[in-house]
Formats: sequence, structure tokens, C-alpha cells
Amino acid sequence: MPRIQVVPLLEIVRETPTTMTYRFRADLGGQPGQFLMVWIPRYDELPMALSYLGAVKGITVRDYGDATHALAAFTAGDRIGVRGPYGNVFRLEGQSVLAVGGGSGMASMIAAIEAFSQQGARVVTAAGAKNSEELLFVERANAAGEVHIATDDGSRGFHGFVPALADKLLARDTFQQVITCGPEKMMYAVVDLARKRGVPVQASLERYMKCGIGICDACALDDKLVCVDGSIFTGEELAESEDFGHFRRDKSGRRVPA
Amino acid sequence: MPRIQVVPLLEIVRETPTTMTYRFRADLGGQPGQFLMVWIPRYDELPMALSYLGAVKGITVRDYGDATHALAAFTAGDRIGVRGPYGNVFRLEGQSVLAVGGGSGMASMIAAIEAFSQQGARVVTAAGAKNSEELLFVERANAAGEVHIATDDGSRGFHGFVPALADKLLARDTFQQVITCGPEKMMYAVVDLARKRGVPVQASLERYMKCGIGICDACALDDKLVCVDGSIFTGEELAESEDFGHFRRDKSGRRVPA
Amino acid sequence: MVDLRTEIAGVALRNPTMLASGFLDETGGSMGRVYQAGAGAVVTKSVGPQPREGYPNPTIVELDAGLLNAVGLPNPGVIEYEHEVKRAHAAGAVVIGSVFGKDAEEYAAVAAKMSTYGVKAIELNLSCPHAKGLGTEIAQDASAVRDFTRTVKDVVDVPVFPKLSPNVQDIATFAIAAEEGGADGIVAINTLKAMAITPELKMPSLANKYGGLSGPAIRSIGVRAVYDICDKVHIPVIGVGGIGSGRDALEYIMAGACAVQIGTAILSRGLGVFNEISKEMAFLLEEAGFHSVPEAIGVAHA
Amino acid sequence: MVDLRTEIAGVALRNPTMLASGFLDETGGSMGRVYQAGAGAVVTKSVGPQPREGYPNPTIVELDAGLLNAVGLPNPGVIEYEHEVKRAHAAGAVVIGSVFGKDAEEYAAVAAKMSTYGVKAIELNLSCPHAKGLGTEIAQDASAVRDFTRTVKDVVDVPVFPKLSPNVQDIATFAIAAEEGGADGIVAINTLKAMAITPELKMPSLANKYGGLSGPAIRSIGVRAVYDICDKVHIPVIGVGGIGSGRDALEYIMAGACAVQIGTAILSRGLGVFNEISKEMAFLLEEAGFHSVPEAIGVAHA
Ligand SMILES: Cc1cc2nc3c(=O)[nH]c(=O)nc-3n(C[C@H](O)[C@H](O)[C@H](O)COP(=O)(O)OP(=O)(O)OC[C@H]3O[C@@H](n4cnc5c(N)ncnc54)[C@H](O)[C@@H]3O)c2cc1C
Ligand SMILES: Cc1cc2nc3c(=O)[nH]c(=O)nc-3n(C[C@H](O)[C@H](O)[C@H](O)COP(=O)(O)OP(=O)(O)OC[C@H]3O[C@@H](n4cnc5c(N)ncnc54)[C@H](O)[C@@H]3O)c2cc1C
Ligand SMILES: Cc1cc2nc3c(=O)[nH]c(=O)nc-3n(C[C@H](O)[C@H](O)[C@H](O)COP(=O)(O)O)c2cc1C
Ligand SMILES: Cc1cc2nc3c(=O)[nH]c(=O)nc-3n(C[C@H](O)[C@H](O)[C@H](O)COP(=O)(O)O)c2cc1C
Ligand code: FES
Ligand code: FES
Repeated sequence: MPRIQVVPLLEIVRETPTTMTYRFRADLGGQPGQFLMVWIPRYDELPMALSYLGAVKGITVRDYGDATHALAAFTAGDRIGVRGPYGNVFRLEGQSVLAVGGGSGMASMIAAIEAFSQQGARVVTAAGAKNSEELLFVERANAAGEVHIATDDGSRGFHGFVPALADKLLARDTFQQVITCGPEKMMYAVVDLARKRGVPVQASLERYMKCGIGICDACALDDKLVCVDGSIFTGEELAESEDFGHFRRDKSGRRVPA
Repeated sequence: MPRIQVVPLLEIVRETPTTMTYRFRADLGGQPGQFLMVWIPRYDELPMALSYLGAVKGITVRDYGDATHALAAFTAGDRIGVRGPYGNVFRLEGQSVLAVGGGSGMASMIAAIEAFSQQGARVVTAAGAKNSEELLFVERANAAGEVHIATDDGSRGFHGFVPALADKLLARDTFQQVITCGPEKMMYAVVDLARKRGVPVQASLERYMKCGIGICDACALDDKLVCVDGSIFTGEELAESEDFGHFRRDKSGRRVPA
Repeated sequence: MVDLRTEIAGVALRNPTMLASGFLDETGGSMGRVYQAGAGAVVTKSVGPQPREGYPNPTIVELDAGLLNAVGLPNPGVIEYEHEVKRAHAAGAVVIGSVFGKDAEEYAAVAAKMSTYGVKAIELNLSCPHAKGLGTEIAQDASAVRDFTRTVKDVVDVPVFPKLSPNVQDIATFAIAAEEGGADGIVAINTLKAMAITPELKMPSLANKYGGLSGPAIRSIGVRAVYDICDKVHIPVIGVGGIGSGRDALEYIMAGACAVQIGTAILSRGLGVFNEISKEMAFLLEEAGFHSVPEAIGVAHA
Repeated sequence: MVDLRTEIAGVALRNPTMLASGFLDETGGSMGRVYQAGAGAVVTKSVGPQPREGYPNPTIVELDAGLLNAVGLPNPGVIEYEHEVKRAHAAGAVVIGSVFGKDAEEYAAVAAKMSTYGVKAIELNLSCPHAKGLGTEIAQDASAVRDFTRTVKDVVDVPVFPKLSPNVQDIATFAIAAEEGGADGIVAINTLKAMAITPELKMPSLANKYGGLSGPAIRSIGVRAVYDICDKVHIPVIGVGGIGSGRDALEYIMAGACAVQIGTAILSRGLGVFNEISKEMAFLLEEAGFHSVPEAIGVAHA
């Protein structure tokens, strides 16, 4: 049996002006934080987090470059290929969790936010975006707990970057754990401030990927592989990293500024 | 994992002047009547019935041609390759069974004789051989039930061929089933007389084999394959056969007189 | 419902699954049975001018992902083989006669004889990887492929399908040569040169040491061969190598094959494999919006 | 206890398992980790003169019995790659530098540069089956293999190991040519030309359409290649293709290889595979009465 399943898209939901959710049935599991390799026929194969884990899976994709733009033109009934789930899982480690999401990073965290809340934890979400329209999964996070919002342009909530909002929340409240996903500079700030306050933190990293299964080295981060050792790393791991926040690998494997 | 297991010979027992039993441990099952493909390194790979089914398996081989002769010189510790078990199984179908064995044919039946007896059936064995020295597994058959003997030279028991002995036993006693293995002419006679008396009969046939797994057609009998449809056939199947008792296939696939 | 009928060089098939040469086809009884079990046609064991015993055992070894064999072209010879073809025909089978020889003339003589038995086509085994002097080297010399094909074509009236070896640099070159020689179709691929060693015995696992690899292991090699060939020739192609499901068969069809042959999968799926693969193909074709096999042929080239 | 140390053309290895080129060897961090996980040596990703992005995704497809890939030789270029080799060395790794180029001069230039990084040997990737103009055609022309090897040999001091393609009629011919060109050893085999099609999408599964097959599917093809090569040349051979257990490795060793490379098996067994295979080899060698790896090399030829 092939590892790739070709599935028709059942439903496509616009989440923000640049972000869509694609729903499909596939014969695969999936836990909070895991991702699929998604084949957009004739364009590319890309890693995408599972934003819905139930019987009808979902991925939530920002129209970013060529392939994701092509995907934005897909309609229900069109087919994509999926394989996975890959990567490790957000682990619940305390009774109160602060989830800090930036932009489409919320797509990787929303399943964890819901799962942690179902497991009885108190989950507070700090969701950031360029502007109010680009906020992702605020309702779902709200159903799972308290939500605080930051926008770069101040069009909703806190005016500024989400790490600053997170810092305020950490200052005034007690959290046993932080999880984060978003642009790497943002996560770098979040990991830094969580560590400074002694709160355990898990961050889901993004790197260019080819195989997704730990053989090609495309996703190398120091001596680790984001696809199999991650995509979620702990604050301790990241504190030791030379690459995190500073370098990534381009498609040729060159180490370039992140 | 390779399908062939290489096993050291644990014990070699001379059964008759021309026949030896080879014991070995192998990680395979085996039911009465089934056979293995036995690789005699540097010589040949041959089908051999399992004469012992327990933890320490056994095959019992007549020193017949080049390969079996070479095997006769093997000593404990020497290695052979085995794969299987292959073929179908002698089925118990009544409360009293007549087992008719000719020469090394007893090797294919002895496990059935013992198993049927253990399952509570009355098993009478008619064992035939050229002479008293060549009689095979008489003690084992004796421990499982009554044994009658026929030798071609009259050196022990009934003087004559075993089908004649079997006919006498069938005449004076009631059997619900006959099983047989031995030279094909002998089995032909046994099948014939059992059918004439209306007693269900199963015969284990020998044909030249290459694959043992139903793909090469070397062992064809009419439109059946001895390796997977047999080696055990019922009297009804054999009554319809054009080949049984008359033709076999040589190594080139030519149909030649049996 | 999807129409599974297909056609190769005028040979009509009730479905695109054929029995591959060398599997249950040394005897007419078995060929009839395979046909009745659902194959669209049966290809005979490769038959030569004389009876041939083949190599000593072990001749067949099961590996992780396929079968390694060096049976060495055992066959009863073309004269005796008439009975087998007759028996297969009596059971209703559509029979394609596979032949080999030591040179073009012997190929032609065997093919001519075989064609008198009423076979629907001749398959030229130009590609057995383990019998020295019998087809191996032939299939590795494109001009020989052309000449052999031409010589056989000159003496038979039925379509001629050379079967090509994958043990070459560029199989399409050989397909072009076959087409130039007048071939009515191409069969690809035969087994790959391979060897297994049994470390516990410190020796090769086959008596012949060398053998040919078939089964799932070679499927992607066969699909590529068919894809390449179909880019280069205009005659129909029959795909073979590692097909064990309707999906596998469709890989070959979409690569450009008109029909497929199945061998090693008999081991895992039994004789029902022909029927089952036909059904699986019909299901997948329907799902993909096709109404017949010909519609799907070669679509992966788009 | 069996002594697992072995040696190839003067390169001493703590055990005969090496990381195959193309697996976790684009970065020094990963190479160091693989070495620390137990590999006897690591072969770098094949590196060329310039940075190269490779092909678009999908580049890797998992099949029943192996992996199909068309990554297209992505690499950071030999200049940048110095950092990676340094990092691997810092982690203690024994590194063999794999190189490619568009012609003999480019091979030589890259090899010369690479050899200044302290690699223990140069592997010449003469055999990538899916990157046009980069090695593919080279490895299919025996005289080119000789000339390329000679040109590289002239500019480096470390041993040179051409890596050969199985996509040829007779791989031993190429090994002989490499030996004539002054090769210090041979690596065999690279991947087989292959293709997978996704019928549900009616298209090839790889963006590049064509790819190379690795993994269990090709093991018996690689064992045969090594066996053939060892019959024909006097230089050491490194076996690669489908090795996933100590038993598999011993097939290659008994066919004549001095050492083995492991790639695809990382997928099923993880990085522990090097250590585990070493242990399995030691166990089987001991059982077979051997005291060291060299004793077992080539015994299947007896
Ligand atoms: C584990 C993981 C989970 C992800 N989950 C999501 C998600 O849920 N939603 C979402 O919108 N995005 C997600 N991404 C990022 C997403 O894969 C890229 O943004 C997307 O590939 C951009 O592709 P493109 O072709 O449109 O852009 P391109 O124009 O091709 O590239 C733009 C940038 O996207 C990134 N990119 C391109 N191809 C890949 C690739 N194969 N692997 C990784 N990054 C790539 C690179 O940084 C590149 O510079 C995830 C990435 C990873 C590693
Ligand atoms: C299902 C089955 C179970 C058998 N069980 C036993 C058994 O328990 N004990 C026993 O002594 N014999 C058994 N035989 C017969 C045994 O396989 C042959 O007698 C043996 O192969 C002779 O080999 P050889 O090389 O010594 O003789 P050769 O000189 O090679 O051949 C002599 C004759 O043996 C037969 N033979 C040779 N090779 C094969 C082969 N590969 N397959 C089948 N027959 C072959 C042929 O009839 C041949 O003409 C069995 C055969 C079958 C089919
Ligand atoms: C045991 C065996 C015998 C074969 N004999 C022949 C033969 O006589 N002529 C031939 O053209 N191909 C022969 N082949 C090759 C098959 O016809 C086929 O090309 C190959 O097995 C690949 O198909 P598969 O993977 O479906 O088995 C043989 C293969 C096997 C395994
Ligand atoms: C993803 C991938 C990338 C590869 N890249 C290279 C390469 O850059 N240079 C090379 O010589 N071989 C390359 N190969 C071939 C391997 O080194 C090896 O020869 C082949 O995979 C067979 O070994 P295996 O079955 O253990 O994987 C690559 C193979 C794969 C699967
Ligand atoms: S994407 Fe290939 S190793 Fe991570
Ligand atoms: S021995 Fe091959 S089919 Fe029976």
C-alpha cells in the first residue's frame, strides 16, 4: 500500500483574507501538534499542521507562495495527497497553560489548545496577527478558554506584538507551561521570556522539508531534525541551539540567516 | 526475513539399511502429511514429509539418488535449509482408519497415524516393504494401534505386496477411512480397492517439485498442483485423474509414463 | 460499469490481465485453470526446440519483496508442447505462445511451429537473465532484437511481441529496435539480474548462483520502463513486473500499457488474483471517471 | 568476540557500516550524530561546485519495498560545505567526501577542494540516475568512468572510490574501467531507475517523474553487482543497497564487499541501525566460526 493517500477536499473554509481551512477524510491518526506532508498536485508537497484531528481532518493554510496560492484556487472535490501524521506532540505538563500563537502558527496549536482544555487544564490563549482580520481560530480558542488578542496595527486587542502581550499575561498570572507557534523571531522572544520566568515552554518550529521522515537532512536544526525530533522542541533544547532564531537551511542546504 | 531457515542437524538415526531420520529444530509448524522443501547444500532441494512434528522436527529420507545419497553422509552439526510446511493435511474422517504404507511412504503417514490415534480413532496400519529390514516406523505405528506387515520376499509377515494385505484387512474388518502413501502403483491399487469397497480414501502423492508453493507448474497432476492442492488427494479426485497411476511430469515438464 | 475489454494488436481480451510466462504454464491443465480463474489470456512457459530440464534446485527463493528464480527455462520442447496448448484451448483459454532459441533461426522455427497450434500471438522471450546463450545476450544488443523480430515475423501470421530485458542502459532503444523489426507489440519487463546469499551456509541461495528478481520489488522499475518505451514507440505495450493489485495494474496502464501480465502475485493472492485485480481496476477506473480501459492508457504522460 | 574492524584502501573503520550518501549528511550536525550513533564512517551528501536546490517536492515517495527519490542533488556547494565537514570532524566522525560535477575537470576541482577538508577518502558519485548531465550518462560509459577516475586521482592524495550505477548491462565492465583509471575501491550500487504513478491523480508521484529506487527491493540486485565486480577487480568493494540487518550486510560481505553502506534502513530502524547491524553481524559471524570481518569477505565465491 502506498503511504500517500489521495483524498478529495470535502469543504474549504475561508478563515481570514489569506488563510483557508481544507477538510478531508483520511485514514490516519494525528495528535496535537503533528503535521502531514500535503501534496498539491502539479505544485509542491509541503508540511502542514493538522488543525482538525477528528474523523474529518483539516489543515489551515496561509496563501503564502506559489503552491499555497495554487491551493487557494482548489474547490471541493479537488484532490490532494496526504501522508503522515509526522512529528512529535504538544505535551500537557501542568494545570494552566499559556498558548502563544502568531499568525498561521495558531493552526499548529489549536488542536493542542482544545485537547488540553478537554483534559481539564486551564488554557489561556494569546493570539497575535497583523490585523484583526488575520486573527485565526479565535472562536475555537475562546471555546477552550480565555483569549487575549494582539494586533500589530492595534485594530483589535493589544496594540503590538504577541510576545509583549504574553509577557504581561505571564507577569500577572501563574502558568505552569507555555506553548507557542508562529514566526521564529516571535517564538524566540516567547521562549526567552518564558525561560526567564522559569516556565517550561514548547515551541513548534518550521523548517523547509522534503521527506518529513528523517532521512534527507533538509530540516536540520543543529544536530536535530525538525521532522522527527520535532517539530516541537522544549525551551531547554532551544536554549542550546545555535540555529534557533538565527539560522535556517535553504533548499540547497546552505545555512542562511533565519 | 528469508523463508529458508538454516538449521543444524541435531541427531541422525538409521531407520533401515537405506533410510535415515534427521532431527532438527526449526521455527515452523507442521501438521500430519505436510512436507518441507529441504535444501541439501551443494546438491539439491527436495520435498520431504515431516515424520516428526514436535519441537524437534524430523524428516525420514531414503538414500535414493544423488542428493539423498549425499545427505546420508551428513553428520550431526551439519546444516540443511528448510522451508515450509507446505501442502494439505491428512484429515480424520471416521472412528477407524486403515493406514497403508509402502516403503518410505510410511514417513509421510506416521505423523497422521499417531495424531489420529491420539484423537481417539482406532488406527490399523498395513506396512509394506521389500524385506523385513526395510520396514519403516513399525514400532511407532504399533504404539498407535495394530500393525500388519507385508514384505515382498516374505521375510516378515504377509508374503506379497501391501495392497493385497490391505484388501484382506478391509474384507475382514470395518474401516471408515483409508489413508495411503507409497509407490504410485501401490497407491493406485489401494485407492482402487478402497473405492470398490466404498471406503473413503486419501493418498499422498509424490511429484517432482521445484517451488513447492504453487507457481512453477513442475508438480502438475491434470489441472491440479501436488504442492498446494495436495500432496494429499481424495479417492474421488484421483478417480477423475488421467495422470494418477499413469503419467508423471519429468524435469522438462514432459508427460511421461508414471 | 467500466468496460474492461481491451485489445492488443488485434488480439481481443475480456480483461487486461494476462498470466505471465513461467507461472503455471508448463502444462495445459494449469493454463486452462488459470484462464477459467479469470485471466484475460495466458502466456505459455517459454518453449524451445528441444526438451530442457532447467537448472538443479534450489531454483526459487522467496525474498522480502519478491521472488528470485533461476529455473533455467525448463520446457518439454515445442513438439510435445502441442498437447499442452490443445488442452488449454479445450478449456477455452486465449493462449499466447512464448518461445526462445539459441539464434534467430531457432526462434523462427519454434515460433512457426507454435503458431500452428492456434495461439493468438507469439511472445519472444529475448530476456531471460540467467540462461547463458538463450536470449540473455540477445536482448542486450538492439540490432539483434531487430533482426530476431524480423526473422520471426517473416514466418508467422499472428502478432509478435518481443519481451524485453530491464538489464540494459536504456530499454527504449530496444523497443525501438523491436518496432523496426516489425514487432506488433512489446512486453516489458522480464526479471532483474540478482543474487541472494545464505550467510549461514556461506553460499549463494540458488544452485545457479545468479537469478532473476520478480515481484513487488521491481514494480517501479517496470513502470518506468513502460513509460519510457511508450514515449518512443507507436506499437502497444504489455506491462509486467510486480503487479499485485488493481492499483498496481493501473500504474502500468497509465504509464502506457494496454494490458498487464501477472506472475509472482499468484503466490500472495492465489489464482483469484486475476479476477480480483480486474474488479479492483474497474472500481478505481470508475472512481477516476473512466468508462473503459483504453481511455486510461498513457494518461500519466499528460 | 568477533573483531568488527575493517579497512578499505588504508582507511581504517571501527566497524564495516557506513552512512550512505544522501542520508542525513547535508549538514555536519547530522553527520556527527550518525557517527556517534555507531556508523564506522559517514559519506557526505554528493557535493558539487555550486549550491544546488534540487528538484521541487514531492521528492521522496515510500513504496512497498523501498524508497523512490528524485531529490536532484541538492547541496550547498563545496565551498560552503567546508563548515559541515568541520562540524562532523568536531564530533569525531570519519568522513568520506562524495562529489559530482558536470565533467571530469569539475569532478577533479570539487574533489581537490573537498580533500583539503581532511576527508579520509573521496567517493565519486558517477551514478545519480535522475539528474541529467550530472553523473548519469557518465556512469553509463565505461571509458568516461576510467577518465574521470584518472583525472580525480591526479589531483588528490586520499583514496578515490567511484560509485557505480546498476542501470547498465554489465556493471563489472565499469568496475574494471574504474580500476584502470586508478580507483582505490568501488562503491556499488546506487539507486535503480524507477517511477511510481499515483493512479488517483493520473500522474507520476514524483515532481521529477523519474526517480531512483533504494531499500530492500534492490538488495539482491546489489549483492549480484558486488559479486560480479569482485570476480573482476582486485581493489576493495563497498556494498550498498537495501541493507537493513546484519544478515543483509553479510550477504554483501560474503559476496566480496569489505564494508557496507546503509541508507534507507534508517527509516525503518532509526539511527540505532548502525550499532544494531554491527551487533547482528558479530553474532552471525561468530556463529559461522569467523573471528573477524576480513575472514568472511568473499567466501560465497568458493
Ligand atoms: C511542521 C510544519 C508545519 C506547518 N504548518 C503550517 C500550517 O499549518 N499552515 C501554514 O500555512 N503553513 C504551515 N507551515 C509552513 C508551510 O509549509 C509553508 O509556509 C509553505 O510550505 C509555503 O509554501 P509555498 O509554496 O506557498 O511558498 P514558497 O514560495 O514555496 O516558499 C515560501 C517559504 O515557505 C517555506 N516553505 C516552502 N516549501 C516548504 C517546505 N516543503 N517545507 C517547509 N517550508 C517550506 C519556506 O520558508 C519558503 O521560503 C508548516 C511548516 C512546517 C515545517
Ligand atoms: C510431497 C513429497 C513428500 C516426500 N516425502 C519423502 C519422504 O518423507 N522421504 C523420502 O525419502 N522421500 C520423500 N519424497 C520423495 C523425495 O523427494 C525424492 O525421492 C527425492 O527427491 C529423491 O532425490 P534424489 O536426488 O536422491 O534422487 P534423484 O536421483 O535426483 O531422483 C530420483 C527420483 O526422485 C524424484 N525426485 C528428485 N528430485 C525431486 C524433487 N525435487 N521433487 C520430487 N521428487 C524428486 C524423481 O522421481 C526422480 O526421478 C517426497 C516427495 C514428495 C513430492
Ligand atoms: C519462476 C519464474 C519463471 C519465469 N519464466 C519465464 C519464462 O519462461 N519466460 C519469460 O519470458 N519470463 C519468465 N519469467 C518472468 C515473468 O514472466 C515476469 O516477466 C516476471 O516474473 C515479472 O513479473 P511478476 O513480478 O508479476 O512476476 C519467469 C519468472 C519467474 C518468477
Ligand atoms: C533520498 C536519497 C538521496 C540520495 N542521494 C545520493 C547522493 O547524493 N549521492 C549518492 O551517491 N547516492 C545517493 N543516494 C543513493 C544512496 O547513497 C544509496 O546508494 C542507495 O540509497 C541504496 O542504498 P539503501 O538501499 O541502503 O538506501 C541517495 C538515495 C536516497 C534515497
Ligand atoms: S524533512 Fe527530511 S530529514 Fe526532515
Ligand atoms: S512445485 Fe512448483 S507448482 Fe508445485
